[in-house]
Amino acid sequence: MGLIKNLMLAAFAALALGAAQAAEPLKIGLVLTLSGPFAAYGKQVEHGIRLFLAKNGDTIAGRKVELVIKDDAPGTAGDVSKRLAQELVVKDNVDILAGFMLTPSAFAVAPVATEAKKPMIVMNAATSAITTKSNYIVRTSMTLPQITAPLATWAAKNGIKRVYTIVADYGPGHDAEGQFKKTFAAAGGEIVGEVRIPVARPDFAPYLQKVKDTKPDAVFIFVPAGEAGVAFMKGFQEKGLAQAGIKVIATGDLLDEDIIDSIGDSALGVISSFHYSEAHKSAENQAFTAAYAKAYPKDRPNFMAAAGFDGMHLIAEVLKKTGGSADADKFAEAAKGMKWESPRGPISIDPATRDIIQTVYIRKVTRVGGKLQNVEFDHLDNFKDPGKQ
Amino acid sequence: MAPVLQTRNLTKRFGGFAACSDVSLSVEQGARHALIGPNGAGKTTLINLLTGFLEPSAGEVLLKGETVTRLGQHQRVKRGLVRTFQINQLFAEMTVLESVTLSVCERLGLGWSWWKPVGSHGAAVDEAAELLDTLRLLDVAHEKTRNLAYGKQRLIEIALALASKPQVLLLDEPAAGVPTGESRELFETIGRLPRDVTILLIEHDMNLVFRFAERITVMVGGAMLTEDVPEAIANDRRVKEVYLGEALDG
Amino acid sequence: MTIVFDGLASGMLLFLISVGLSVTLGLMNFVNLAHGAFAMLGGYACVVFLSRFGLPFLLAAPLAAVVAAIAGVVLERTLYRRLYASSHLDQVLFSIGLIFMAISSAHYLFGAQQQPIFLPDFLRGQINLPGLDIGIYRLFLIAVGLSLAYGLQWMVSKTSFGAKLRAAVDNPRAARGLGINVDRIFTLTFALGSALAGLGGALGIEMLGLDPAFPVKYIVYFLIVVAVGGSGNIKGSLMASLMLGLFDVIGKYYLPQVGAFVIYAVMVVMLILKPQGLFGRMAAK
Amino acid sequence: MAKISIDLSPLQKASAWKPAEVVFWLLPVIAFFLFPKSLALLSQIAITALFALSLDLILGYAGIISLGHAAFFGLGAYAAGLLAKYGWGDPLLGLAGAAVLATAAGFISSFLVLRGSDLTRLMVTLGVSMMLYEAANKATDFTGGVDGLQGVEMKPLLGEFTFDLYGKTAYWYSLIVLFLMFWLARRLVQSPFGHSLRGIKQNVKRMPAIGTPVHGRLVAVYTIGAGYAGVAGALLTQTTQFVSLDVMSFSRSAELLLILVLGGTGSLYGALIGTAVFMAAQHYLSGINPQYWQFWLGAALVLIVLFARDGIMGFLNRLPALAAKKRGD
Repeated sequence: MGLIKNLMLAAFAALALGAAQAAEPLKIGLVLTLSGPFAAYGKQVEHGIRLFLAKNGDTIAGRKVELVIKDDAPGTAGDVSKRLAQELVVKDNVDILAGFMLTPSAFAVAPVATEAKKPMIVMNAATSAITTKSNYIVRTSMTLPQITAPLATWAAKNGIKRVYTIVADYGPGHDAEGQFKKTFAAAGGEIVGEVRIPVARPDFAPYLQKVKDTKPDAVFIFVPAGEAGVAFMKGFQEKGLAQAGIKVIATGDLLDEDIIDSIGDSALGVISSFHYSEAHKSAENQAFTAAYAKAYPKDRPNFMAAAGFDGMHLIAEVLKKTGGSADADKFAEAAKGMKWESPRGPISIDPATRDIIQTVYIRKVTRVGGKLQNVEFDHLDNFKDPGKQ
Repeated sequence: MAPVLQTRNLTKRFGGFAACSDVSLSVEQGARHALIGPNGAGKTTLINLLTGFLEPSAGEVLLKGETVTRLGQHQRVKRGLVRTFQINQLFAEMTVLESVTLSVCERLGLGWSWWKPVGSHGAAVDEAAELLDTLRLLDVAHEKTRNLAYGKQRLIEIALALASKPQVLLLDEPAAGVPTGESRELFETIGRLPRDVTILLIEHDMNLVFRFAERITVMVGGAMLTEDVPEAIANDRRVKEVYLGEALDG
Repeated sequence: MTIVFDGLASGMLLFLISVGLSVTLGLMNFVNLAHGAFAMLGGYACVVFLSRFGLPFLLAAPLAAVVAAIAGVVLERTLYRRLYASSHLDQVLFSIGLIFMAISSAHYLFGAQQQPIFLPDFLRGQINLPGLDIGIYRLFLIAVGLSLAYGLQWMVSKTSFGAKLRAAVDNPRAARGLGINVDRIFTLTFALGSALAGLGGALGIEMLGLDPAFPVKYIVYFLIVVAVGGSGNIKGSLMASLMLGLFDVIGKYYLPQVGAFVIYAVMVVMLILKPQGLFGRMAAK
Repeated sequence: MAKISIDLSPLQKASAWKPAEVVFWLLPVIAFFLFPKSLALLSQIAITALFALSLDLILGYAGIISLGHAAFFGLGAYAAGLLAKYGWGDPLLGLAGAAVLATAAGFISSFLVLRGSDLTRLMVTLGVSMMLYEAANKATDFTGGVDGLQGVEMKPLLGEFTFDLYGKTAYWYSLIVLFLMFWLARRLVQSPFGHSLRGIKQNVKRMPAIGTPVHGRLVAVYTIGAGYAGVAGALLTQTTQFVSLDVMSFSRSAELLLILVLGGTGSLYGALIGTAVFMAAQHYLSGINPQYWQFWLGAALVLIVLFARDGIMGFLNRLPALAAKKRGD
């Protein structure tokens, strides 16, 4: 049994290594989705993390950073994510758990963080309730209500009275639908129809036909970043909804930089709300996008890369504050209220919920220097997740 | 004596083609009854109808005076109506003893028993071994079926049926493909079966048929042509014509 | 009305992608679950032709079919033919293995993201009639689908290739005896099946998208079409595809809550009532 | 009765525990001490092994092809999860509940599945599992949908052992359940009932002719297999305290098929060894190169089908012969 022998050797090697290294490295266990349908998510977050380390050096508060990466493909199997997290804690002795692309993964791992007393940095999963599942969770991505509410307000103010909502049928989708309805109704708008569509393989034609027949002013759409967005925009264009005077308003997932080129020109003019755009104008973002283009010329940075980048930033800053300690209670305490300038703009960690507070931008797809970009034209500063109020 | 196996107007149509039409056959208790006829006469179809392998389009099958037309194959076996196949239907990966024990267990009603291993059902194994002994298969009891010579396999085909303790045994060309010397031996084995087993035999080799059978039914084109004792059949002009016709065709 | 048109169009797309499977499964009795991998290959080939070589779409799509056919021939010659005599289970396992390899290769070569595809202008947009909006690309799909269905039906039933194919399938040994080159017939048929998959994949990008997970995502749909239509029956596949497309689209229009459940239920019920498929070939032997 | 001179011991010995088997079952015990930090993985290997065992019963022994076996795994997982969520957090009770539900589902669906040819079965099992998947997906309030079922809180096992982070309780619990179920399965396949299943697989045409109610036997084994899968699903829920929709997915069914074929169908140990090798390889390979381990998995599968159809068990069984041949040279 060569395999067992190898495993044993590896185990001994790990033990020996652990003993030899006196200056304790900072081990960060990353649970990322790197294969399967959501492989692009893990890729982007990993890019963000590596860019931060490349820029700021791989030593944090005197401790050398070691990344231990686990692929929790398909990303929707909580049991896999949980097992990997358990292994990271028990076997790899990581100090910090980070990553978590999709809601099931974050939900499943939350009890591990609590029990093992490890800080858990959520770098993508966006269901509002995630941070309530463990006191050690800090989020550097976003929540759906946070992104959705400003859009609903903006829409109501800008002549959109009747809206049809389409959301993917899972946690974040429910969050987005609920928040949009609430905020939009409060601002005097009317929801004329709503539909929840499957997360996998949506064919939008029938839903869009129904939208067209209902004749709203706009259709609000939330789908997880990726193929669904492409399919929606194709359908939207093909069905001629724009010609029928129906606008698209969406969370930025629809138009993230990873896929906007696949959508093509039909994306032009679409209004969305989001927390990050490659086209955000700031020195931080210019440095970030330039470094990204250099390191990963085949890809474009998107909000997930930014969340990974900021997640590492958070870890670095917190450890500076705690003097290198990654103790979960100290970590969570130190993270509360932390503020910094991210590529996406100013962000901070809500002391009450450990969730992110950030500026939400209203953007419009425009061609900038040959590339389709989400150009920001309005913003709502320091916006908290309304999903937890 | 009442017939132990009987059919009434048994008919099987495949589309427009009647493979078996209006057959009313009677087999007496303890008979050594042969079913002959040229290729395509419907003999195997008849066996398939008798055993429930096929469902008849019309007509009835009676076993010991009771209708079994609607019963499944395994239920007819339970009532003592057992067959062998023209082409071996064996358990290639089992040993000979395992195969026969399987059949014995099924007859003893142990088929659903799931707790004790087969080897611990002593009575069943003993009975299987005994049967192998009578068929002179004991020396290959632990060989895998697929490793055996064809002649031996043909014997296992019969052993599997005998393990069900048939009251009526339907043998579908038991000697098919077996070399002459061995087929004689095979028929001697069949001949030694006790008289309380009624035998209905399909066979092409007329020498074997006339040596073995006490009564012969001739089928042609899916229907019964005639039925009589061997001597009468041998002299029947119509039977000669049928076989002559076949000989000319072939 | 529009909804019916859309249903027919998405059914036709389903037909385009599945008919190749109907050919390999029905005519060659090979359960090639990796059918979607050939479709994916066609899709990627089409994207490469379009974006790297700048070929027009109407040329790129048939070329994609050729690429898939060549891949089909190579794989048939080297691997598939070893399994013609194997059990269905072995064929299933083998083709699942191929799927995995195809997915990883696509991932390696093209990355995980969706591939963009841009149709020429004359295939975009809509014709608006009172009460009926006709998507031009959908109309195009219906036209292609119908002509393919007609062409295939004609080829199988009227040409000498078709006759030889049917002979080779029903009784390879006898066909060999008649001097038919059975091996070559099978290779050609497999190439045909792969080409159809490739074409379907190329034409399907617009509506189904294209990423490495493609072969798994739609596998169930291909199988449904073949199962309901009756394998090896081109007309059956067409009817089944159209029916499923209609059911699916109309179901989503009126009962979005129920989702994909309808399709699976239809399939199971169909299979139970008619195990041979709606238009199954009568047992030929 | 005449005494027959035949050695019946080969048949009787077949059911005795062999030394190699004892050694085999000592391995997981040794593994506990050798890899105390990999218990989470080891428990999931034990659970998946039980799941593979359930498929082996129906596919390996009775020859029923299924592409939707995850349906029962998923039912068991949700049953255990929901029981625990609504206050019946006792693990053994959950296990029993899951077993009952999955068994019942297996019994009912067997009548749909056991019709028709292999291909039809393939499609119907797939269809039934996809329907269940969709149902679980849509019943968000009940199952949590794609987000997974949360709030599964397990009581300590036997009121004594809590499920700890290191996975000690989880490991022993999974392992013991696996062993007991294996032991049962072992008895089952060696009994006359088990032999009749092998008979059905080897020659389905003959079985009715020796008096076997084939359909009844298949219904029985399909039902049992479903129950086994349900227990495996329940174990997964209880040891991870979470249910994701993925438990019912097509990929889980397909992966299981791979595992079983890798190990070798129709031998209980094949299912166990296949699982261990597959999951260890998955762990190891995806550790080296997470994106592309699938490629090698696919390649391995193609090679197995082409050249080593009887899997690892077949190879092990051929070893003595190969060794003898070598010595002979």
